Amino acid sequence: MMEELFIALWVIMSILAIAMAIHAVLSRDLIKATILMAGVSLIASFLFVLLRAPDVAMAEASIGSALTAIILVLAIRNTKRFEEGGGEK
Amino acid sequence: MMERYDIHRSIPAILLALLVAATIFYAFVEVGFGEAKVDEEGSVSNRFISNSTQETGSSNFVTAVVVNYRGFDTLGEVTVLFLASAGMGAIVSALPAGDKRKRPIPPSLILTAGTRLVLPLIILFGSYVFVHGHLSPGGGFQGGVIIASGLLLYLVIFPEWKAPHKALALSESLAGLSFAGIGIIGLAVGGIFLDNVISGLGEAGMLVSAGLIPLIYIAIGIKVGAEMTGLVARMKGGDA
Amino acid sequence: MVKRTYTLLISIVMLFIAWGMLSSSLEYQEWIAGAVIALALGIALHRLMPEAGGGNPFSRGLRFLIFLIVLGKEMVLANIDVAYRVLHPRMPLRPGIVEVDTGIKSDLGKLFLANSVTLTPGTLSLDYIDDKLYVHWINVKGDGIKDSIEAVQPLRDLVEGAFE
Amino acid sequence: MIGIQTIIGMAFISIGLLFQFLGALGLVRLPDVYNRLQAATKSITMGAISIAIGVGVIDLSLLPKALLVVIFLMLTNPLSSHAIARAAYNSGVPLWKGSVVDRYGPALKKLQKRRGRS
Repeated sequence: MMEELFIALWVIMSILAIAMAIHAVLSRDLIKATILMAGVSLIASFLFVLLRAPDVAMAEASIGSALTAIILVLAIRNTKRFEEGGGEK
Repeated sequence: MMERYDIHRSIPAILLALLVAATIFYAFVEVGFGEAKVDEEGSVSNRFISNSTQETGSSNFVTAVVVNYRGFDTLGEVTVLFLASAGMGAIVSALPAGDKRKRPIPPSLILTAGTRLVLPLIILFGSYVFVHGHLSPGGGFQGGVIIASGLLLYLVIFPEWKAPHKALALSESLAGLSFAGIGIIGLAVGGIFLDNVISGLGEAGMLVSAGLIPLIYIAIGIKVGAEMTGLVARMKGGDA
Repeated sequence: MVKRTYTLLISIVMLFIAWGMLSSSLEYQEWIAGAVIALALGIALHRLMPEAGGGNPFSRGLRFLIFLIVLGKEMVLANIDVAYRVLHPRMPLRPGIVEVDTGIKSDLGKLFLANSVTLTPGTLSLDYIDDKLYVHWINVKGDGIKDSIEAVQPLRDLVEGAFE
Repeated sequence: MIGIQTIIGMAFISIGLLFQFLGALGLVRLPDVYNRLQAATKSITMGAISIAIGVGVIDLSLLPKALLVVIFLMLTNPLSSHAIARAAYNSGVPLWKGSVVDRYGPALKKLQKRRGRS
């Protein structure tokens, strides 16, 4: 019973992470992409906890979803928010 | 309402991602994550798991591997981090100052007071993580990054704050020096660089145990915290 | 000067208690390490902490405890309120942003008042401008100008007692 | 045999999950950003606190850490929702059309005028 729950949680989280990653790649709004990427990091750290690697999970949570996101946002603030090219927007 | 995707432009990115995913899957399908492989006689991980507590005194054997068995690698990692931070500082400080057109809205009193109240707690948690590196999950890198994220919060809330770059550089250098110094003490006393010369001190599971490992992790924590803070402060610009 | 020393002591004690809760052990080594770190961080960062008011620390602590208990009760009520509003088919809403002259002076008091306003039923603190708190209120009473003090009423006096 | 401790802890966790669900429902149903934030903040803070206490009750050695998590959540969750609401107002997200009164807009305009002059 516990095993199935574990696997179901695992699969749901993985699908969520993949969906967020695809959205981040496709999105034109770079701030949105950054936030989605931070979310992917958060899910990844959760999966690391499930895999019993708490050390890696702590590093992933703080680096992936705090530091990297802020560095990217600072970089975007100094450049442009929307990707160029294409017709619309 | 919905953002319209431009699929054609993203096809190379998607193909690349699929290729990488396929490669990773192909490479790791044999590994079998989550399976216990400790029953194999003579495997390296088996040896680490069964002997590391007696040999190093550290209850967390990830820490034993990172700081003791592979301590020299860790010195290399710290050096790489230092080089990355220094290189980025050099590039960013050579750039012209950004335009100040987009002035952010000043934070409200609730945010500033809350940050001032929460920041010491975050720094305390970071220090807890790196002081307890040999007992519980985490360690110098994680603790340092937690401290850096707390200071980052401060930097976001108080944009006019000038990061004390001199003090950061000083603490970073001192921490790096003490890491190398501990290594040299090991070389002088035990004949091996980073030899854990006082590993017998204290019993495993207590705070004072595992010899030099906590000291090394404290040094790494301070170093990583200072480096990351300096990196983000330079990235933000201002006095870079 | 006296106030600064007081803040320093309070912050050291607070950090030390936080360390004790984090380590949750009774080993004397933990406590010594915690004391050293709390002392160092307190001395380094006490200039940063919002100043606490003066007065008798014990009665203040007692009032803070009462504040916490009432806050817990209000939080449960707030959740029942949210459940009612969300599950009701027509969603009884009468939202608006009102202006409240709270009369609280210290930074710490303002912070705790704003936080507890957010957690009590039907209100969300938006901003402080010129010592007036702006509150988004989900069920405005009257025209929202005369009765606006009611939005912060259950906890304002307790906050004043504990932090002013 | 499940002990009384586990049952109490599980009850706390279930209540927390219920509150979280209601918060998510409110996030979908309510009309504008501010109302949604109201529901989301209260329910999610309470739900997370309840879950933390439940975990602490099931394993008593985790209780002090769980209480620290509770304190931290109560300090930071209202702060973040306040920041989101304020940022939303300042970047021009309108109130719901059924709103009764808005005293913040005029005050903000006055403040900006004063800032612009000084």
